[in-house]
Amino acid sequence: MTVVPLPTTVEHLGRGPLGRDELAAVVARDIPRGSFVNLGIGQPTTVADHLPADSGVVLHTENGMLGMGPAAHGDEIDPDLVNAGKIPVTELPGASYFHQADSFAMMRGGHIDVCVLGAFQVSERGDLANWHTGASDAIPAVGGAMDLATGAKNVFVMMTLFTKEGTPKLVPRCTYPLTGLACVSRLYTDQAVFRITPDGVTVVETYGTTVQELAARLDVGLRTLDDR
Amino acid sequence: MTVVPLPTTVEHLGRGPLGRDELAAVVARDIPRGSFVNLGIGQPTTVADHLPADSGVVLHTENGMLGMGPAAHGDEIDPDLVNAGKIPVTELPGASYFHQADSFAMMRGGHIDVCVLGAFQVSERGDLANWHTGASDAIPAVGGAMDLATGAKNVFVMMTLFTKEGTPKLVPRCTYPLTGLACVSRLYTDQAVFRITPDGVTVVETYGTTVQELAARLDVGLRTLDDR
Amino acid sequence: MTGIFADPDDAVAGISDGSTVLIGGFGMAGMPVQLVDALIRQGATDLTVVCNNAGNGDTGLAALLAAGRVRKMICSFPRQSDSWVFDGLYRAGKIELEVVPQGTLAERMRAAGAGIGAFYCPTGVGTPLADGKETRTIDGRDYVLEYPIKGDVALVGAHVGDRAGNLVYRKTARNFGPVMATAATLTIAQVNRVVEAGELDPETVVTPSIYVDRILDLGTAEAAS
Amino acid sequence: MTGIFADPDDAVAGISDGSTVLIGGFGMAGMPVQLVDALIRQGATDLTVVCNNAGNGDTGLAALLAAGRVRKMICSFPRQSDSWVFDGLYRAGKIELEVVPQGTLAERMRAAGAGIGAFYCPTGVGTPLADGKETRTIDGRDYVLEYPIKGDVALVGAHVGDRAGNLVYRKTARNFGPVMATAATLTIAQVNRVVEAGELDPETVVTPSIYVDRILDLGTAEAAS
Repeated sequence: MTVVPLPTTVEHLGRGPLGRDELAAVVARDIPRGSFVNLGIGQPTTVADHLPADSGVVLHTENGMLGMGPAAHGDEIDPDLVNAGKIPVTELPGASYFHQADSFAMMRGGHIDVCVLGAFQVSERGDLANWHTGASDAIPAVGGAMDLATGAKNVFVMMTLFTKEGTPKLVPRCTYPLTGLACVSRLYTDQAVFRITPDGVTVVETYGTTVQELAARLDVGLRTLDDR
Repeated sequence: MTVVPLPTTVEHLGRGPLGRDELAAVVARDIPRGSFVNLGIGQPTTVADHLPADSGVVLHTENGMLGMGPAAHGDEIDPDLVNAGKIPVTELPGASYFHQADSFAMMRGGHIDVCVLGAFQVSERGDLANWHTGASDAIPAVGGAMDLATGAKNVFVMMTLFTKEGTPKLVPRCTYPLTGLACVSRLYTDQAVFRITPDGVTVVETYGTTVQELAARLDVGLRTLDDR
Repeated sequence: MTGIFADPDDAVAGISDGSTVLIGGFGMAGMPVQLVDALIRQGATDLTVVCNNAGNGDTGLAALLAAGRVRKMICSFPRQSDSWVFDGLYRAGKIELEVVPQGTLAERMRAAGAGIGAFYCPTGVGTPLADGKETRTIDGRDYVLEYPIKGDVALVGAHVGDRAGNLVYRKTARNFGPVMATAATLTIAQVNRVVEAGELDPETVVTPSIYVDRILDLGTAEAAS
Repeated sequence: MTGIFADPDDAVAGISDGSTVLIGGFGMAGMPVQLVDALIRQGATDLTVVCNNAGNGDTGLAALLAAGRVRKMICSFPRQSDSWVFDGLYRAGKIELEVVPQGTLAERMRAAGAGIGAFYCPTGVGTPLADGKETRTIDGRDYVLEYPIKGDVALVGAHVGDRAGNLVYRKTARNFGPVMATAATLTIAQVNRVVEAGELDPETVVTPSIYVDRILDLGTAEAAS
């Protein structure tokens, strides 16, 4: 997969942060044509609504299908055809079904071009925490999160940049239990889009804020495309 | 699989050793009804001709099929449907096809009840040598022999008891390169049928010879069913 | 040879206390509901259950849990909006839980069925789920050593079976069924319909007959009731 | 996205010297003859070829060997009645050979496709083929540690492909194709016929489109000639 880099970091000012729908559209924009893509449960699922009809993107759902179509409605609903969130979905031409060992072999073997996940925290080196809050009374449940984080060629995360309390979710080190090490390559948030490499965090775009303002609020070194 | 033991060792005298066809019939007799069976290339293949029509035995061929039928003739010949010896075969009702990793998972995972193999040598503890003569100029070729020897629940070997030169092929220790360790449970030869366990070798039947005569010719301790 | 049963209670006969039971399904898709209900009536207890989820609502696996028959759950995603039965048992300390990443869960069962002794898996490296596990770096990448999960019994929900024992599934209800069928000593499948041997196209069989010991024919059961 | 080709030479374009090439087929069943012939014309050399056998007669893989393009063969059963080309090269010390048990060969390629770093395999323990390999006893049974075999290219013979890239096979010609397709960076399949996406039943697809980069449509090629 080739992502064409922007020439320079863009600050979208004179507007607020991205809405949830706008954020999904920005993620969709960055998914190369013809990619095989897994969209995580919840907000990442909405990315599908923003893929152009001729994108050629093929959706994988880890419960055993390639070529997943949109959510099913009315008569289309079939209890035997659900996505990873157990929501009834549909089947597109060229689809295929396979069992769980084959489905995760596909994932673990590095055949999925992009997966899009939600997160509690992402670290500056791309560590991901998205499966467990660490609360002592929480019932642990991981599902396919670790397999997705470890297996996809590119892991995109979408989340708000700060908690409701204003605490940054892009952090020097995750304090929540980890899902995967150094696995996130792109971070899409309401306030900015980041690229994460072994060299650190680069701001690609901001929305309703500036790189300088973000640098003041985050405990993470930020670079811009212009620094290169 | 349950093999009903004979009560006592039987010496079939007043006759010669088993012919090749008779030997195949003796092996077929000992394959329990409804077993899943893999018959090795060459002589073991002929065991199929001696299974009763209502045996319920299902034949596995490691190149990717369960429910293999007899050799194909005339118009039945299909180059896409061959057995492990690359001989055109037929398909029986209830057959299925699968790829090589699945086929050997079936074997390695202990799902095949019986496989029947030829051998250069079998040791008194059930070691098998059947893939390589050890000759320095021989081109090594193992195929599925080691997988079969290691994976099947019961490994039956059929061979002549002596080489043309009269050298025993049931030996204290194999001198030929090994195929598998302690894997042979039943040894069917022209002169006798043996059971091999960690306790040693038991003669079940002889053909045209006596246990005493065999004991004199073999360098292996022999017990009879009567010793129990 | 595969036995064909019309009565769910006959189909689950003989399951012992203390068994490890692999139960198919992802949520309700592919869940062998009739077999699980029969297992409740059958009475085996002190079970270890391997299932992607830990029961939904108050029926099926949730009812088995509520009946106190399960000592330990091995699953990837116990917590769901309707997993209150499991949640209550877990918080009360009345059930053990081993959480395994979903792909590793599937691969560990595949390994059991395929005679693999253990395998190095990249999933979970550096996370709490790898705590205490052996690790190794191979070709510059880190892996965790994972061991097979073998079942005494597998309960699988399929779509159509034939009298030889072959199974096909329907859409994403396929999920764990084919893997679990390979990984258990006794595999019991429930199907919507049984056809004669030869009626399933051999190219399309997903679970070959060798893996299937008993088939519960729900078609027959429904026709009889 | 899968490219559909009518010309075998276009289908194999870009294969580099020194590549590891996985070639499907068990004897001639499933052997991608047209792709191998095109690879000979294409000219890549210093190849490592992974194939169950080491060529039959004087065509296909045997012709590739005869042309001196193969540095090393990895296979389970090189020696056949009609493997004289390989036999001659081997006895002349002009080709390396790694013999791998057939099931281990398949499993090592599956491991490459499935992201498994290595696996403990019971096959070959105590035999010359395990010489020098790491071993381990697990639950009382001995295993040999086996590593993945990854291909730069896989050449696979299938039956029908669709425009999305899905493949189905025919009878025992399926053999190594589905495994090799998962294990290579570039997978090229030849098929007897290409159909539109949606014409293959999604339940019956054996190799999902994600594994197939290029399809050579022999139907088109024949119609055009």
